[in-house]
Amino acid sequence: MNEVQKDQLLDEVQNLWDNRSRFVTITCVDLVDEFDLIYSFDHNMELVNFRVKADKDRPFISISGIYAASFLVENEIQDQFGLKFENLEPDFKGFLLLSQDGPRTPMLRKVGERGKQEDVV
Amino acid sequence: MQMLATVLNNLFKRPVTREYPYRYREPFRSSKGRLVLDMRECIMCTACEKRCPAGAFEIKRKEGLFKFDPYSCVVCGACVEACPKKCLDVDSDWRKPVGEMRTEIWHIEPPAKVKSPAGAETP
Amino acid sequence: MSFAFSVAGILAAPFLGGLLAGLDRKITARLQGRKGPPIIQPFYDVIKLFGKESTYTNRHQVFYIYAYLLWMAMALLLLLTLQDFLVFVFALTFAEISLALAGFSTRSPYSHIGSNREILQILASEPVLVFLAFALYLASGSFMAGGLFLLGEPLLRNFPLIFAAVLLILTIKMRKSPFDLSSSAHAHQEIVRGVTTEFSGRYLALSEIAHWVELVIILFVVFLFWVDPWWVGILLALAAYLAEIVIDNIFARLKISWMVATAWGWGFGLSLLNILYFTM
Amino acid sequence: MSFRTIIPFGPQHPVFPEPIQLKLAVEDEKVVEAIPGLGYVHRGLEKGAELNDYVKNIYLAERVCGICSFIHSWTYCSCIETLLQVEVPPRAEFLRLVFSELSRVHSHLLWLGLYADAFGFESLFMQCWRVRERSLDMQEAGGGGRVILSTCTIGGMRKDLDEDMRRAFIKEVAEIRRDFQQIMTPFFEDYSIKKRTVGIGVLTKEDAQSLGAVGPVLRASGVAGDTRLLGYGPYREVDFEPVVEAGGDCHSRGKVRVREVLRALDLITQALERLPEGEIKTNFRGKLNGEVFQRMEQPRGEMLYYVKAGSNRSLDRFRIRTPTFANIPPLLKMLPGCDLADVPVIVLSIDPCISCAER
Repeated sequence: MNEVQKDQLLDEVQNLWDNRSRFVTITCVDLVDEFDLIYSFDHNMELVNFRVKADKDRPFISISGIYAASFLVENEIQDQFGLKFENLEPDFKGFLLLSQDGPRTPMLRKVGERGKQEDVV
Repeated sequence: MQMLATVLNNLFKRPVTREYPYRYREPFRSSKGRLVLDMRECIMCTACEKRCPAGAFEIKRKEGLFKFDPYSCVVCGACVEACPKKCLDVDSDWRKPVGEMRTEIWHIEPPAKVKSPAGAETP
Repeated sequence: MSFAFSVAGILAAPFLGGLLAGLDRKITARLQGRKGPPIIQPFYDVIKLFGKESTYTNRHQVFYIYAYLLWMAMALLLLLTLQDFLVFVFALTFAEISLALAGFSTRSPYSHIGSNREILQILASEPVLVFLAFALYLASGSFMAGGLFLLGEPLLRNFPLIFAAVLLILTIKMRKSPFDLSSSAHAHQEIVRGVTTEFSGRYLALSEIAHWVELVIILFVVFLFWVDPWWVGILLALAAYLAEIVIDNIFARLKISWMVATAWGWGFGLSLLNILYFTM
Repeated sequence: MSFRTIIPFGPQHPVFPEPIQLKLAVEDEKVVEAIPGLGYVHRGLEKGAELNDYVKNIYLAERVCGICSFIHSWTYCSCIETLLQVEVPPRAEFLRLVFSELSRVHSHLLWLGLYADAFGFESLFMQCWRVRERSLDMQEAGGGGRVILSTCTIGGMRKDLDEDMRRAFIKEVAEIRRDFQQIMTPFFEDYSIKKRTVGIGVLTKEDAQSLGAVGPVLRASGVAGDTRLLGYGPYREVDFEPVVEAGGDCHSRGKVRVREVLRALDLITQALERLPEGEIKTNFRGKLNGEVFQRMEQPRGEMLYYVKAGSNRSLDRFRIRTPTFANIPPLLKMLPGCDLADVPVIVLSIDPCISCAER
């Protein structure tokens, strides 16, 4: 799987848009120190995947300006992992799936005392 | 208007509604209705507890306590395959409605030495 | 007809309407291949509703629901005593307007849209009844429904097209497919339950009873097309009723604009054509 | 003169018993805007899967959706089989195809019924579900459950079809086809259905692609996008051709699904007739390693699984992109401009399974 730098993401996505690829999804993986965002596109029935690293505390770029359909999954990541997206349209501010009095960022992991990944409760 | 024939046809046929529970329908031979336990052979090996995806078993080997919650059970049959003594079985008859949900509890004298079943890593 | 008969008719109408509604449910079920509820199921439903805690959104709603029932009974009385047919049409319209107002008196958007549609249904269906009154006048020389019994020949013979128009609005009045728009017996609708969304308990039961009375009224109007001998008229009404149930099962629900266009286009067209043909 | 009303459509609504809320801004029964609200039934299955033993996750994956449950377990098992490099016996593969197409038949019949109900055609609704009952009986006879079968497992299947059952299945499929052919004409020809669906909720070919529509929604817009063409499992060995319609409206989406029921019945017959002899399960050893993407075609469209192996029999990340999740943006595109009376028909035309979308 190719790795793409954060500042080349929009160019890469624009290329895919130009050759008429279909947006499939974004998968966020928590690597404890940072996030792995895996973008999936469908180009003539072939799955095109690439990986982008995202810092945990800095906002990330939204691709909803190019692929409008990405707003749902970006909002979902915002809800579950607390990774903010810039220029997200429409932005549910982390309340697409979660309610105001519910838990925050339920999918995050943290390193426990025994050196093993444990889950935030 | 394409429905007219079907609709009139239905009028002169017997209704297809099944009159459950007034008329009992025989279950299919391989229906997964409910889990039946035959505790006579049990050796408290906890294979069922380990395999159960729903957490329906609770076994305390030292105290000789075997608990089974039939209302957590999803009748997947994983425990039946895991059991080395074949004390568990899936019955094709559906679980009957009850007024009170009750956990089934057995007290079993544990065998002196218990050996976990070894073998291939099959689910 | 005698006063006693009319009073008996008014008291019997809800029972007759309820039985007809039960029959409808049974036949509909059989058409769909189901077994269906017992014929007296509508009575069970209404009795159960009377036993419920009675709540209402506001006093206006209660008033309008009673008005719906009373005006419906009034319309039936006018019909049974064979009074002026035009006055009967007005009473019927008042009753339906009351229902729409009961829907408007709440704050629920579903109920508002249902009431909007109810008003459009009235607009679509009442003109045909006015044409029927006119036909009555042409045939017997007066608007009195009693004139039909002296006519010597059934109204259907001279006005078959108006009969067809009345069958068309029968679908609207019975709230069946393709015109089950404002509120239908099947709650699966884009506007939940339409007019009756906010009715509950006793008041829902009352509106249900009023609807049964309406059913009897509308079948009585069909009966008027063949009053002598009377049993032909009753058979005619029952046949029309069965035809409606079958039509309900072979059509999808259509949209409000289509309903108004059909009711005005076909209803007006057929009625006018018939009247022109008769007067020529 | 028009004023704007907000009509809440859901989360509990008689025509649409799915927990999604669409706030419809309506002007004179014309919809001008639709805002979705999700999350009413989020079950955290992805998180739950990370805490579980990977074998137990088969039963978890199966419960993502009650209708298309078999294909979920197949996709999950096939992900794990790739990670463990297990070879699945051909008989098990063919059995998987039979049950996955059977679930497509019952899902589409369920949907056709609900769709008929959305435009107020109760008798057609009842007929569709009557036929569906036969396919559920097949699932119960062959798999043991009406919708959740629990027969798919890592390395193969847990239940075999004996010869009598195989022949009974072929006969039953022919009967379902006969019953279905009697009731399917209205979806193509009935005047009132055409009146309610032709030209309603149009999604152009360009929009369908750029908004990422999947499954019957994509195929009804004239794009032959079907993941079964990738030839996973035994699909490369049977005759298969995707169903495509050009209209892009609700009527086309209905027609695609009606024709897919027939296509699926055809695939079941093919698979049963060519069912290879042999084992139905291979045993396996080894450790999970690496990550894998797997796409399969659900009744509602393309589904994507991502599985990343973790340490100690658990998974680091388990992600499911269900078809409904991908079809919500096209839905929001279709709604503005339609009549309020068309909303149920349009919403149902994507075959929404909100509980699927919120794993």
